Amino acid sequence: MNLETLPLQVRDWIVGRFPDALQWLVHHLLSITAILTVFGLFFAFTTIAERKLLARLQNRLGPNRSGLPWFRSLKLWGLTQPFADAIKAITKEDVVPAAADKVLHFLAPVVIVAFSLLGFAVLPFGRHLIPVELDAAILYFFAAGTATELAIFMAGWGSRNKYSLLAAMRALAQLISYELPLILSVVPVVMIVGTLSTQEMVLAQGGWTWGVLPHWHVFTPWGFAGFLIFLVAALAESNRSPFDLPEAESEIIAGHLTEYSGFKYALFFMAEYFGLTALSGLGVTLFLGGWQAPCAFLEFIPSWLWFMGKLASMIVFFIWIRGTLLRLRIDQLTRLSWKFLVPLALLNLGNAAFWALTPGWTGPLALARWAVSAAIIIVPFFLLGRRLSAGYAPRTYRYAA
Amino acid sequence: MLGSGILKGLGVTAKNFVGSYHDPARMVTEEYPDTPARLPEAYRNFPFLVTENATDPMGTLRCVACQICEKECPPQCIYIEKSKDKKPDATGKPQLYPAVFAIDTAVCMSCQICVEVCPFDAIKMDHVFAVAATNRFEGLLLNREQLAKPNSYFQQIRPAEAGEVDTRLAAERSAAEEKARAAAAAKAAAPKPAAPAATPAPKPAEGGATP
Amino acid sequence: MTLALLLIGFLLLAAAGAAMLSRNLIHSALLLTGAWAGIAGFYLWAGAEFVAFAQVLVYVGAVSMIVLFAVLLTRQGATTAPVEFDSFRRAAAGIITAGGVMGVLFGAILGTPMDVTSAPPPASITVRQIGAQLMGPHAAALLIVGVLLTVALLGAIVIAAVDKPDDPAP
Amino acid sequence: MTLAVQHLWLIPALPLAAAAVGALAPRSGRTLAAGAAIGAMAGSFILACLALAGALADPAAHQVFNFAWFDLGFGALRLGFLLDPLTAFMCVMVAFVSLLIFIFSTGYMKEDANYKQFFCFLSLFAAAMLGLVVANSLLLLFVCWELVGLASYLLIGFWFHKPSAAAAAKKAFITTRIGDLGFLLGLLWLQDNQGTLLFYDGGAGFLEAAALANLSHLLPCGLAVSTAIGLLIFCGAVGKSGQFPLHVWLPDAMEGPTPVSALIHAATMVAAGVFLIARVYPLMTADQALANVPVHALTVVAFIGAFTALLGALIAVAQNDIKRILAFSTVSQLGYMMLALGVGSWVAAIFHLLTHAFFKALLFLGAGSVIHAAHHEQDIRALGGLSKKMKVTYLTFALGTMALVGVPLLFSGFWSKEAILHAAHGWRVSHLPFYAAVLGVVLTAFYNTRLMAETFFGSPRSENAAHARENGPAMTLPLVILAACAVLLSLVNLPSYPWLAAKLLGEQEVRGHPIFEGAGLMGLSVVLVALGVGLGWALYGRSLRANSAAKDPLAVRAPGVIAALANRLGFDELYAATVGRLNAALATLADVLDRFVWGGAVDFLAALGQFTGLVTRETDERTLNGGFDTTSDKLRGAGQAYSQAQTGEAHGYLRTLALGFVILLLLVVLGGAR
Amino acid sequence: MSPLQLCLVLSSLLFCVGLAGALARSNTILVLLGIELMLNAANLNFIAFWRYGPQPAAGLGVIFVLFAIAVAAAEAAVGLALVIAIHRHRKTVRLQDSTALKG
Repeated sequence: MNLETLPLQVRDWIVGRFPDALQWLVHHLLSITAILTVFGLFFAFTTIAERKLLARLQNRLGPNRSGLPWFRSLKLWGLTQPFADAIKAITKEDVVPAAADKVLHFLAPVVIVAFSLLGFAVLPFGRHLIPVELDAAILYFFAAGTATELAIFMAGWGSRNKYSLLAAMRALAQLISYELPLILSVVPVVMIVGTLSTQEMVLAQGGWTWGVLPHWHVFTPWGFAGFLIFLVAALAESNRSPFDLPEAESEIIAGHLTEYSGFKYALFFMAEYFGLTALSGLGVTLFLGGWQAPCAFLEFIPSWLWFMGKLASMIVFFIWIRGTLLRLRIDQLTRLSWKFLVPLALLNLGNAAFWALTPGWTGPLALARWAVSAAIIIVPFFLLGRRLSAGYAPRTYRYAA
Repeated sequence: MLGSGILKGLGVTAKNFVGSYHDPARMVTEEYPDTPARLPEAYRNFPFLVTENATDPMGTLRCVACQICEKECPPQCIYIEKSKDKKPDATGKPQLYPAVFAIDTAVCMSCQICVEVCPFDAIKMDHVFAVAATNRFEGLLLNREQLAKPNSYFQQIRPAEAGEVDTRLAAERSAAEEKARAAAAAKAAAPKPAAPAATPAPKPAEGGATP
Repeated sequence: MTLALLLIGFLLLAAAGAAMLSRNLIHSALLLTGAWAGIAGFYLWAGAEFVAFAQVLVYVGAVSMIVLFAVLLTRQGATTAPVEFDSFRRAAAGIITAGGVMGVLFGAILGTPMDVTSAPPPASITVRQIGAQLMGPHAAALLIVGVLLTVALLGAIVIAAVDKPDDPAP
Repeated sequence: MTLAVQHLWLIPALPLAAAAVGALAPRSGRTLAAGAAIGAMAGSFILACLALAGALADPAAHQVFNFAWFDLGFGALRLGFLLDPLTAFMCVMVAFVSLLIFIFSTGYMKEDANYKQFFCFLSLFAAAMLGLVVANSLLLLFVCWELVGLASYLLIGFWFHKPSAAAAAKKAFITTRIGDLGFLLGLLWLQDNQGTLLFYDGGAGFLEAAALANLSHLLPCGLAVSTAIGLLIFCGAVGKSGQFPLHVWLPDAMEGPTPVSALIHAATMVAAGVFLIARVYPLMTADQALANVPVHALTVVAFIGAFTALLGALIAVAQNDIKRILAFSTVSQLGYMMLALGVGSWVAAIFHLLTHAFFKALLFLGAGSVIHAAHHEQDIRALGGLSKKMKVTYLTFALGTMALVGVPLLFSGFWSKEAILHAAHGWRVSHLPFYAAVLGVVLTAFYNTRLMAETFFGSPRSENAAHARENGPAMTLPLVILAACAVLLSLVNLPSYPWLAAKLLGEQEVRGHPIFEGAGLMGLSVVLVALGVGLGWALYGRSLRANSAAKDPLAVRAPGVIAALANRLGFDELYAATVGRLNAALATLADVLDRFVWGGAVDFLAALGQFTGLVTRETDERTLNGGFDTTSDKLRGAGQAYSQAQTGEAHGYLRTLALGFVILLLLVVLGGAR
Repeated sequence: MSPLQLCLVLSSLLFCVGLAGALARSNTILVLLGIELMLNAANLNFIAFWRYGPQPAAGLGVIFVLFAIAVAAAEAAVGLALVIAIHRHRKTVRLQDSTALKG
């Protein structure tokens, strides 16, 4: 019984029970089913985790009451909440506005869920667990992600509601603005590793110094900077707080979701979380060493567990951010992208080029390599940051201590 | 430095998170159906009628059916019918009593004006809030029996106000007894008709009790 | 294999034709996005993965966005008014011309004997090869395209920007 | 090739970075610019010391690090860095003196509005100078050479609002350019001849034996090629080091701030000429073996050096500006170094260069201290009595003066000058330079005594001098350090233990001579110094000047001579009268040619054209016009007809395009079928 | 019909759809989109010939399509910017209304 290859053994056993002609189909269907199940459940528990975590971050309790039917005394810390939510969403009335563009109104949630799931196909979940090994996986990932923008536009425009349309325009502007830093933050990794394949990227991050310091990209100056830019851009790409302007319930009701109810709303919700999970998975793959264990002696834990652990911690970090920060204004949002993240990401590209050109700097020169690389990114960070916050910071709080 | 504010904010929320597990003082949530709601004393919702005695609610209503509250009620949700006979009230004086006293709580807006205007401390605001009925017409129309609640309940939900009311009423009662005794003594000394002296305004006594 | 091509081709042409016929500009743009995605499907079918993804990234991700923006920015008030075929003559002339072009193209294609009579095994090109080609023999072209894109970006901004800086954007 | 030579570029790169910081810093970033400059200089100094250690490990070797700058059609243009004892000693000296002068400048320039630019320029200069020193290519050396010239120009004209400063900057720049022209010619000739400008390149450099052998053939005029190239390169050195006849710029360069004078126009840049000749010494000596040539390159060097040494000392006697006296003294001392080079003892020249750098920097900084304290009073006649007010400056200045004069035994100047005299005495070609040098020693002692007496003794002769106070530690500390060096530096090359000479010559062990080997010569020199000092003291020290207007005692005795000397022997006027006139005459000639000869021709052609035009017009109007008018009318009509097709409607164009395509394809297909 | 011919037929059909759209519609944006479709049809040909050509490994067709996509993106950006600018000045997006370049 080998935990590492357990999912493969299970799959092969099932596939073996089918006739040869159908095996390839079953093989792929199994992969799809596994992704749908695992990430469906992951989504479900992300929602409850988000609600509970947000509550705790704000000194509240969070949902803790939904238990099991017929076993009223078992509260299970409210962990069955997502299923209750799902039942509620399915049974709710599906309201379609009379003036809406019916086709687009219906298509939007379908498209968004379908495309947000596509990204999972190229993520290496474990040493042997990658649904599709593509040569140009990173490109595929971003290509698959672009359709969500269209879906949001379809939802906003198809609703025939001015708030929805506003949200759609906001979403377009935001997604276009942040796609650039997102991709630019990934390019350094591509440059250093020299491949677009996700599995090879994870393999390139294998190994440890002295058995404890992993060679993840986040532990290099350019990787750290790239990771931070990636985090910010990923937050914006998945419409998460503090970049959730398209929803912005306090200004434009719920934006493109205003005219959606019931299960369609749930689909949008699901797509948002799928997108977030996929982007987090990509971040883990590119910067946090994918399924690699952080220390040599921890390798006995199966790789897919490491991946899921890192993924979960990324999600927790996103929730933490959501529980802390306020929503930006649209002009602040675009300014942050074009005047700060994009130049910084471009500089980071140069930084990675420097890193790629100086692998021979070893010994004492390694320190110089680190210092130069760090300086390349830290100095512009301060200069750009000063320009960005000119007139805003330091802020004086009149009513708070 | 750019970003230091974000880090500070993350620190605050992280502190909240950790603190929420070991510092009960932080948590403001009450798990309502499991633990009873802790309402502030000044909380008010729907009026009720005060009775002196829990064992005989209808016999010891403070209400004298003066109908001031009925007139003053803005949404006009109070309906009163006076009784034909008289019963002795808290101070022992014979008074009318409400034969019918009904409040439509579907209409009542808990403005407390009835309480303000009542000269007899007979109607007070209640603490109930989880009121539900299956019938939206009769179910929420409360009659005399449903409205009557003993003074002990009033003391329990609003100790401060109830205490005040009780001392005032006790003072009035003792003043009335005093007067009755004096009248009796005077009657004994010089038999005279004593009826007109029976309605002294409660004002001076009230003024003495409030500080 | 051929069946897949026929399917892709049918969907692609249907989407493109519907886009060109649609009276609703937004529908046109969205259908056209579908057609572009179909073209990406054709590239996938032909074994050019990288191009397919690039096609999706560029057309579905970027061009469709600016088309939508342009549509929304160029309508005055009525967002639902359909776009009429304003002149039957123009439409007829256009379709006849297109038909003529199609005729000669078909004649040329079907009349030319092709060397390849049966499909060879699917050709495939790795990303590494494409990278080597781009950075090697085509490096100059790559640089020029980079400059072109930069110039186009700046030009588009300049053209579309509001003339007076204090004038609110439409 | 060791690590040291590979990272030698860091030594000039650090001040260059500091210059960039200074250039980019905001105007208010005074501390930043100064801090960066001083920090970079300290870094360079440490690196230079490391490099020195590396060079001394194997003094005979020329460690090089060459690289291709860019590829040309005929081959790569290569630059490089060189590390040998000469480079290393120069590096250490330049970095150390620069560091001290930078520190001094923080005090001296404190009130200046352009403080930041000053440090930027200084750093730029230091970078260029260090680059010049570490270069292993005549081309790189030339580039840095021009850069130091640029920095010198910028710094002389630092107070550009003073017309005299602007004029002096221009003069310095143009005068040195004349010399550099020769240098450039020599460089091109060398490149043409050798195909390389690298000094050492593992046997392929032009200073190595194989290349030098190529240079011994004779030119039609009888000179050897190496002599010609050497003399052309020497032209550059003449310009940069203020040798006769291009010495005129150096005294005027004193218009710049005093730290600049100390650093550039006393200690380092002007010594670059000497360094250059020492660096290409194998080239200069390549013609020594040839007997049938009219003149050897080094002979020219020796005579020019000796003459300059005497000339500078003579003029210095009659100057009144404290900085100008020191400037002429510098000219004179550089002449000594050239003399030493010329008579074949380049080690003595370098030794004197090093000692001179320290004590002359000390003297200039002392003068700067005096000037700063006396509110920019530079005339020694208006100073006086400062010995009591400025003790540190006085004592250090006195030490520097004694080193310059060559007071026996203790002072570095004595030993280096002694080495030069010794070498000149032993020169077999002629004894004239030796006598000039001896006379120069007397004069040097004389004018220095005058300088000391007038500046420091007696009583203040002006308001400014009376109010002088000692300066702060930023200015006195460098003085003290330099004074210590001026005294102690003699220890590195005592005749009994000539460590420096041994290292420079690449010998592992130091072979000493008895300390009083040339005792006769030494005695003579002691006597001469005593004579000079005595004369000076008799004239100026015994009866101190009463007030600033009093006549100079020497001028009373020999008015004509002193007037001529005070006028610097009329070199400026001579140049104005000859070179300037020539230039003006040529310009006039060009003007005349332009105006009358070429102008007349043009005018004639124009008139011819006009006439032709007249004729054509007449013909045209009468005969041709009718026909053309008709034709053009037709053409216009046709154009209008065609322009109807230009509807401006894109659809139409597109349609036409498609139809054209159809027709074209049909043609091709049908044509192919046919 | 060989697969190559099938591909070519497909691309020429797409080309003609684009051409018909560009000719028949009056909205400038749609005309631009039609032209974009024609461009894509040309790209299909490159890939088809690369796929069935004699030297598929050379990858020239792929490279060419990549460049064509980049150029098309630039063209679309500038073209739509022009449409917006024209709309701002003339309040129309009908192509036949913009005939200022008439001879």
